[in-house]
Amino acid sequence: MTQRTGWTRDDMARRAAQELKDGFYVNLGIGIPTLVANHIPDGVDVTLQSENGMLGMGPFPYPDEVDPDLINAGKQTITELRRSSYFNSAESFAMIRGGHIDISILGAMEISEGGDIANWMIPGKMVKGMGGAMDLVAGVKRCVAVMDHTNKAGASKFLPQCTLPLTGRDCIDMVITDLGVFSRGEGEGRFRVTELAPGVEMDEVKAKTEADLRWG
Amino acid sequence: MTQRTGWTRDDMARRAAQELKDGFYVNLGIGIPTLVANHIPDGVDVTLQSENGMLGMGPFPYPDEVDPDLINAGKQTITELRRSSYFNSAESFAMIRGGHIDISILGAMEISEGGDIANWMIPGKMVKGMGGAMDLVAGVKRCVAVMDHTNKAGASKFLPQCTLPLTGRDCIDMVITDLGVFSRGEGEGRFRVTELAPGVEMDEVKAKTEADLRWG
Amino acid sequence: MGKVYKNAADALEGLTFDGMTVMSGGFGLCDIPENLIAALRDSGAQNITAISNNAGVDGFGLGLLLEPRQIKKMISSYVGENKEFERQFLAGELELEFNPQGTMAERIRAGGAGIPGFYTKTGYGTVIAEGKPTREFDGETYIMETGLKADVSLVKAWRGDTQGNLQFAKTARNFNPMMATAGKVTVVEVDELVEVGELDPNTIHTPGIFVQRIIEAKCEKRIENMTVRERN
Amino acid sequence: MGKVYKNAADALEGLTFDGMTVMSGGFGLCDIPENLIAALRDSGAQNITAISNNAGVDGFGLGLLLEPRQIKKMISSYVGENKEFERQFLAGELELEFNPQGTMAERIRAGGAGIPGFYTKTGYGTVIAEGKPTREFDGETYIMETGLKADVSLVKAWRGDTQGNLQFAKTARNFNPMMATAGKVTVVEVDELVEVGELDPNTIHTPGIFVQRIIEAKCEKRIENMTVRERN
Repeated sequence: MTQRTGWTRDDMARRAAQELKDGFYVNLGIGIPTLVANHIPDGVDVTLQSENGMLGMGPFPYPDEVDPDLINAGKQTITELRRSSYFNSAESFAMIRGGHIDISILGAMEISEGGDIANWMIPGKMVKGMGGAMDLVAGVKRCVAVMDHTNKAGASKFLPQCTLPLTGRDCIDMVITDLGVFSRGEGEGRFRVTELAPGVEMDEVKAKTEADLRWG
Repeated sequence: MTQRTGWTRDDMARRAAQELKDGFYVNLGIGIPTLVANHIPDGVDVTLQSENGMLGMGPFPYPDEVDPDLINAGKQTITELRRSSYFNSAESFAMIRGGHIDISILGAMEISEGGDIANWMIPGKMVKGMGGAMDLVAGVKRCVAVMDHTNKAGASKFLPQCTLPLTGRDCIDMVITDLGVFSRGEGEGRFRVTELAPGVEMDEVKAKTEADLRWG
Repeated sequence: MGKVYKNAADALEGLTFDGMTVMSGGFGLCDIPENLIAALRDSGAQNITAISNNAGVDGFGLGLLLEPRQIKKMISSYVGENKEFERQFLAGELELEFNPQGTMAERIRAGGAGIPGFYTKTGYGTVIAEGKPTREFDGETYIMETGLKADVSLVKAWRGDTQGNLQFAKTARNFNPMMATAGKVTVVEVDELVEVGELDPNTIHTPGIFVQRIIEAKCEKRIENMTVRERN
Repeated sequence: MGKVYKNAADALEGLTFDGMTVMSGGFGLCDIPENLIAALRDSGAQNITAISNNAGVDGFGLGLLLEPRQIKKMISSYVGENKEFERQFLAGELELEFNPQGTMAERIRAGGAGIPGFYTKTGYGTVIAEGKPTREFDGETYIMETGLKADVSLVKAWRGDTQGNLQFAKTARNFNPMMATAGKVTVVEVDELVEVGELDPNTIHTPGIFVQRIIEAKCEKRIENMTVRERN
């Protein structure tokens, strides 16, 4: 194996954090997206939503601050901030479904060239459920998916069509992988390559991408 | 004019109050139904709902207690009780529509033999609107209508079909008029005469009722 | 990104236009956004569609917008405490769409919650059902109602913090919280503007995510129907 | 007509039966009605349909009902922190209906609010939409979801008064308030039972009208995923 070029998980999280604008209300999925909270640019003040019923999610608690009544959607213990508010799950998803969250950053197993996402089940394996993922991709104003560009076998995860059961159709606006950033604007069908990770050449991206992008 | 027999407005309210059972959550309409609160039997503890967003409506305030933030659905100043709770209009009508209110006592312009009620508009006159009346008759577990048996011209208000635009269809379980009480059970189509007001004979009821009741 | 504005005129700057749809909170005259309504009048916006449970009284509340004929259409559940309203309506100068109060509350909630339609029994068999799709569930017929949204929602709250977290007092809550969720832009006037952290996170009725602009303003708080009992 | 019961077994007396549908509040292990779930297991009711966002863990929460095989079907959004669940599911002994979490929350709210159906974009184009009616609104397709109700709802609250008015703590609110509205009978366990009048009427999350029975009970309050940072 050759030496790895491109972005690490932390780099991808840092790049995703650049999509956050001052004043945004933000929902972060589990995995790499959770790391985004560590990379919010200076001068950008965002409010994190946790879909189990909280706005203004704070950092993990110190050991003596742990409160069993205060967890995030990943069931991790967290803390509150001065700005925090709590609400029930129906209100929380009314917020999500109603388009009030500015951006969702979430992990993906596969993304299609038309912006479909699959990230909740692998047929034949025990399925844990979609949790709030289907609601988030259907409702949030802008959805950014973060994933490795290929699977462990080297096969592209950016595909003409998803092979896994979908989480949502035509809902992803930006894809951030270890190779770069892929975007499409409102009403644009396909993604463009808008950024390459350091040391990554366009040829490598082309070779590792089955999806038909707007390469021009 | 002969001397009036039958029930006064206050008598009708007193009779309606007999329908309240201990522990009931109750919505009272304006007019005669408002008087029901004065006649709740001893030992019967009910909680009054006001559809603008309150459970546990208390009596009118003393002059020095008046609070502009505390009104009932008739926009009258009221007071709170130790048991009171406040909520928004969507929650209030979720309560009503979801069948959580045990009984609604409301005024009527016309009742049909099939349990339809008209109480919100007279064509050709300025119409103020239905307010919460349509929601109440459609949602509350049991609806009791209180009205004069005839209009000022002596014509029956208890009719085969309502002539005025309906507030709700097939939703009234009991009618209390100045002449007596008319009931129908769950699934029964028509009303029976279940009680006559003092001094009222069945013949008078028959003469003043156009609706086809189960007279037997 | 500050949400706090100086006054009502300032808070509506750039938001008003002819043909706009406005939601206005309150029940009767109880905690209506008095100052914002007056500023909307002063903006001169015409042909407004106003969604509000009631239409104010002459010279107060939405009555302020009726006199200069700025309202084209009202969506309400109960009106007519207002002579000018009646005159315009009877003269055919004002469109009026009655909604059952609970249907209206739910339509506004649905609009804010991304629900374009829902079924209710309310109004089945009445004029309200005319022209609306119906569907049977468990042998009973329900009518479909749609979600409502607004270009701007005007909301009155008791206390709010600089992030837009709101609390309402007693029955002054009414339509205000749902309307806050259903406006493309929601502008709030509060009796008391406080610093972030002064409101208990457990007791916030409207989270700040729904609020784009907020002012502190003195309210007249008229009482429509003063009813008292005597001390004996 | 008192709503206060001595203990969990007492509070479920007469409410449990084979084939019943039960809603159970909480998110993960955060403020689930621990004592009521244990009493439901002890009741011996079989073939239960359980509506709950999660299915507990082995030996705790709804896991208690899985081991003696009392659950026939689960309606959930996320499961599988639970080996016995996985075993029964893979062996075809347990039916499982996945709902997107927001759809599930809204279905329960709708059930309690007398709304038999509503439209949502969530799940459109996925397996979740299969067999469900669709409808277009403004050129976009939405799927219809139905309201959910239960024979009994089991709810966990922080504080409750003797009239059943409830307050929830922080993120322990989650599904509990909607479930309280959707049960034919709603039974609540609270950390703290107080006298009527001790809770501020402005800060009640669930009005007592939705609560038929209430107990005070000690909760273990397990933490599923303890995550801390170091003091530096």
